[in-house]
Amino acid sequence: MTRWHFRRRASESGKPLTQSIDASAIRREWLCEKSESEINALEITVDGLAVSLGDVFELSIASSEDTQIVIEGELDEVHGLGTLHDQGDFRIVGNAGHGIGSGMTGGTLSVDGDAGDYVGGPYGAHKVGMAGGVIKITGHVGSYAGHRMRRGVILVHGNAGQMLAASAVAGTICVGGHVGQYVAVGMKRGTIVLANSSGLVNQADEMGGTSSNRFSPPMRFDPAFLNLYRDPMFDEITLSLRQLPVFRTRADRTVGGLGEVIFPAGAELAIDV
Amino acid sequence: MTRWHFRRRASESGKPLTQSIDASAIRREWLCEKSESEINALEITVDGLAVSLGDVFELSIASSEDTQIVIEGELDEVHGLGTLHDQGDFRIVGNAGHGIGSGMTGGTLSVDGDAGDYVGGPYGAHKVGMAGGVIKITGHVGSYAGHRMRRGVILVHGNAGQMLAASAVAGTICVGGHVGQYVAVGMKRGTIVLANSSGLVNQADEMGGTSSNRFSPPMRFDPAFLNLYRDPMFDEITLSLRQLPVFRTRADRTVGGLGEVIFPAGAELAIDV
Amino acid sequence: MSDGKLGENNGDLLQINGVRIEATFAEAFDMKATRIIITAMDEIWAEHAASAMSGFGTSVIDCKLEIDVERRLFPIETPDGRPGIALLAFAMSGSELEKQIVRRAGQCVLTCPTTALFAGLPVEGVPRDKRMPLGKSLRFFGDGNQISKVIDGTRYWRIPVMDGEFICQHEAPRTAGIGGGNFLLVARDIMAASRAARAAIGAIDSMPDVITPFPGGVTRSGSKVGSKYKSLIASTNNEYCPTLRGITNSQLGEGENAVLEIVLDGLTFESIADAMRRGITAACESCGEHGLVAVTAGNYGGKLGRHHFHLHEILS
Amino acid sequence: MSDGKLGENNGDLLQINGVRIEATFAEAFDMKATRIIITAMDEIWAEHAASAMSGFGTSVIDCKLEIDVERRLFPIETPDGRPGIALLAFAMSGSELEKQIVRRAGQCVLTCPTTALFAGLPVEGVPRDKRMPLGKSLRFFGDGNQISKVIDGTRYWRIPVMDGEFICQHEAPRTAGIGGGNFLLVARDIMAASRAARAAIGAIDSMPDVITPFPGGVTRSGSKVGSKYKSLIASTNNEYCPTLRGITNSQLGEGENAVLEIVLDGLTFESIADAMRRGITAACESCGEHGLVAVTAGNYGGKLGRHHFHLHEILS
Repeated sequence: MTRWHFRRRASESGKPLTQSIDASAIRREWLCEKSESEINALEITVDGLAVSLGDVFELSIASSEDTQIVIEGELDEVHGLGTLHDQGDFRIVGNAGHGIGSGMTGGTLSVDGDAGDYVGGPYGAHKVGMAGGVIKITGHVGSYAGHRMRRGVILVHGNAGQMLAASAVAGTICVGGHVGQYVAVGMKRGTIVLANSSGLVNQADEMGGTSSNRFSPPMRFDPAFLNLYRDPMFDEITLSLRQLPVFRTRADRTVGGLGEVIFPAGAELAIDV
Repeated sequence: MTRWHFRRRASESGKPLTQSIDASAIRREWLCEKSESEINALEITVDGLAVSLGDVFELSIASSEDTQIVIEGELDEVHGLGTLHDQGDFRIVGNAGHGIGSGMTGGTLSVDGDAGDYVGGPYGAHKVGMAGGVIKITGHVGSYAGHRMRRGVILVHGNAGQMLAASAVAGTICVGGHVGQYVAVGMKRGTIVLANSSGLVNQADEMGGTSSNRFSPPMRFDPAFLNLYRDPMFDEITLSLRQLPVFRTRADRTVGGLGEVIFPAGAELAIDV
Repeated sequence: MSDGKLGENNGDLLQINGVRIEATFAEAFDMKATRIIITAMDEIWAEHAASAMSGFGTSVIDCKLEIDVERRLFPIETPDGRPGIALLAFAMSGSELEKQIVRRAGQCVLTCPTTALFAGLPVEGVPRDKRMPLGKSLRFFGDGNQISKVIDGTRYWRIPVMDGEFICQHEAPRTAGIGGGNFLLVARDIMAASRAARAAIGAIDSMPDVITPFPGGVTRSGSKVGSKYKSLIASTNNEYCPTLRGITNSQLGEGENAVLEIVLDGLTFESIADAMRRGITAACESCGEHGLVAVTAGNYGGKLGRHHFHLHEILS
Repeated sequence: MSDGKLGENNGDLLQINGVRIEATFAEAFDMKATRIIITAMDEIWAEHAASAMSGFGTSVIDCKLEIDVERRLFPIETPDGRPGIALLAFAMSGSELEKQIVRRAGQCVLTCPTTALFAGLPVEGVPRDKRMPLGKSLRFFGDGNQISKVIDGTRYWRIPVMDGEFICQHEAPRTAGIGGGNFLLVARDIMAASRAARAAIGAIDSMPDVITPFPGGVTRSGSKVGSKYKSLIASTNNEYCPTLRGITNSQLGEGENAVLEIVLDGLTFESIADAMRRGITAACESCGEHGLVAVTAGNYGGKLGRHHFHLHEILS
């Protein structure tokens, strides 16, 4: 199989690296059928202008045991990486921009760094987000991670921003750090695993108060099914759930949602249980 | 229920006690419906002449927990006792004559002493012998015990004469002592249990020789079903079968019979096995 | 709250060792039942046969038969004086009971080295139409070489097999039985529920005339009648599923996170009531301080089964 | 006669520890097979479920399914890291296998506290028509509240039950299997036959890819095809019934008074051959001096089953 390695050039034609790049065209399925020169000639959008891929990224192709796409370099403003990814490894070394893994259906998308908003969200004007595969992020993610997610797994080692799993219809999202406001808004089905309950505790007013009926009352829960996940990163993130009493709440009840948010008791809560 | 007790009178009208008496008319079913005087008036045959039962036996009737018929006294020449016995105890105290238990169908017939020929045989001109119940004899029996036997059990603590189980079609005969010649002649089905194998060893020429093919070659056999018999007398008689290796032969093979003769190895034989 | 061993019943409030006993009842049904006895050369073969015979016999819904070991028998208690095991079996009809017992005996006892098979209820006096075939059917395996023996009025078959003779009683009586006695153990967590259930089964195990046919005597798949799927006649009992609290109606309160059920079939009302009392008492006494919160029972409002086991009556 | 451990084959004469090995073969048939894995909170619940699941599963004749424990699994070997038990099941057709497994799983695993149910063969790459439903059918018990999870490409169901969630893999692959491998232990008496059979089963028990579905792994009701009774498709194997010597044809000689048979079902020819070798060797080595006389095997002249296990080849 093949390994495509893209290294972002230090500068493109002397311009500064602050441009916004739409890299959603870099797809395994497409790369497979193209020669090196055809790939380099691929037009991508940089700050709204069509630019040849080869001008932005330095490509090297090698044979490999697995299908691999590796993107390296300054990627903060490179958006849409891993869009519609379907099989094999898509590896981002560095902080990625928005919309990574949009409409992804299979394989693994990993980010060695942070990622922006809309991780695993819908592609373009589609109604549903990620439909398969695994996204693994060692750092933090922005808002709307797992937006409209339908299937697959998103692992976030760090924090997640606001609107996590908004309007999700299935799938699993696992966050090791804190989460921002509006978790599970409009969530229909699917699973959010939070290794750290403080994000939810901050939303305590929503958890039984009158301002929101988004969540059902949290109940003790034995998350036995988590044992089926064999990813070492998953194990690492969910360590606290093996050590503390675990609770579950169903969301978003305001839309009749049966999604679930699973989280460990805080230490002070654990004493009571 | 009722207990009929018949004691043979010391003498009948001054005659000596060597007469031959046919006592086959003394039957539970008949006694049940009769008064004491009717019973005493029953005609039985003594030396070919009709005599009233009351002249030969002294009757006493009592109420009892079980149905019981007891016959006591000098009974060596009293024949046909227990004929067609069907339920309850028929108890003979003393040596009985021939044909006891003829055509018996149920209940228990016990002899506290010896019995003559044709124990449990057919009644009158009938083709099949005993069809049920248990006959228990503490002493010896004559020839043709179990003749044409169809069902039931005959236990003989002592020896049995010739032609044991001749033409038997089923049933179980168990003999604690020796057996005479011609065991199982014409036997179709049924079981003979011999606690003492010397009778059969005396017929060794028949057991594999050329003079007779009545028996199949004896084979080691686990007589597990004997454990189902719970009669203490049975246990006592068959003790040797629990202590020695047991063999079985099928008979009478000359008539295609599938009867079985079960016996323990002699001590000298046991060493080899 | 009581520290004592006996339940204290103040009106509707009954507790045993701090465990709340609900003022409700178990509803049970008429079934057909029989007892069979398997004996063997030693306990090991007897256990193998009994285990095969009683497997896949948890519920009549799909097993057709509810069957389990009733108790182990000493040699002196068995018809042939060998080590034995008594099993009780229950079915919805006499004909189904008959069919299943013969089928299972043919596959699990006839096949098992050294075993013999007997009726475990007295045959004498039982009318012919209340007797089910054992050897009466199985004898044909002997292909004409089987031997019948009537001993003390009871017919047995000796069927030639490779290890000698398979001894099998001709018939076994069937009798009236009661199925579906039950109680539910409501606990803080599955660990406590499991411990309480095992204590209950430990107390019931050796009791005569009653079995607990689910795996290990216990079930966790309590069901309600009906389902949103039309082809299903029963589905999960939402009200006792801890994971459905908050989204469907629930009987479970705060801190009631795991429920296990003991289902009992018995030959008599008394045997089931006795077993329920002993089982519940054992569970409460051993786990009242360790997470067992409440004991309740399952019923259908009393309309479907005519046998009602009221917990407060049984335990008073 | 050999004192050595290895068989000495002089033409048609092979002996192991003085035990005659007949120059014959076992004839086995194609079947459909699957492996399932039951896990639980602890070994006890797993054993209860496996025991229920594998009961009444000795022979396809009347059980429809031959099923038994394959081996116990360490937690590290199971999909959810809990103690587990692998079972192998065999049936005459894929559809029968499917039907029986779902039915039994619903009655014996879904019901059993703390258990989970998984496929024991890899699903990936198995075409859809070679997969049988597990959770795919059982999920409906959840009455709409079941939750599906696809993890590493495999679908699981989380079905709400009273002790939490019953976790059940969506599908299990079925594969080709072989049923009816066998060998017969011919002994001086039932004591010796029983001892030899237990030694054989002891050696086979932990072997992968093979089961011995009869009670305790052993049967004594060897059968021949047909019967004098027309409705019976099989009846006792006269030639190996010690009590029929002298009245019907017999394969048993002087001093050969008890025979027990080990029947083996396996996923591969090699697994059955291996198990036969180990089982026979263990029986001969432990009982050659204690009454085991010969080892033989059952076949139908080679015409009915395409898998032939020649004893002399297996043991050479």
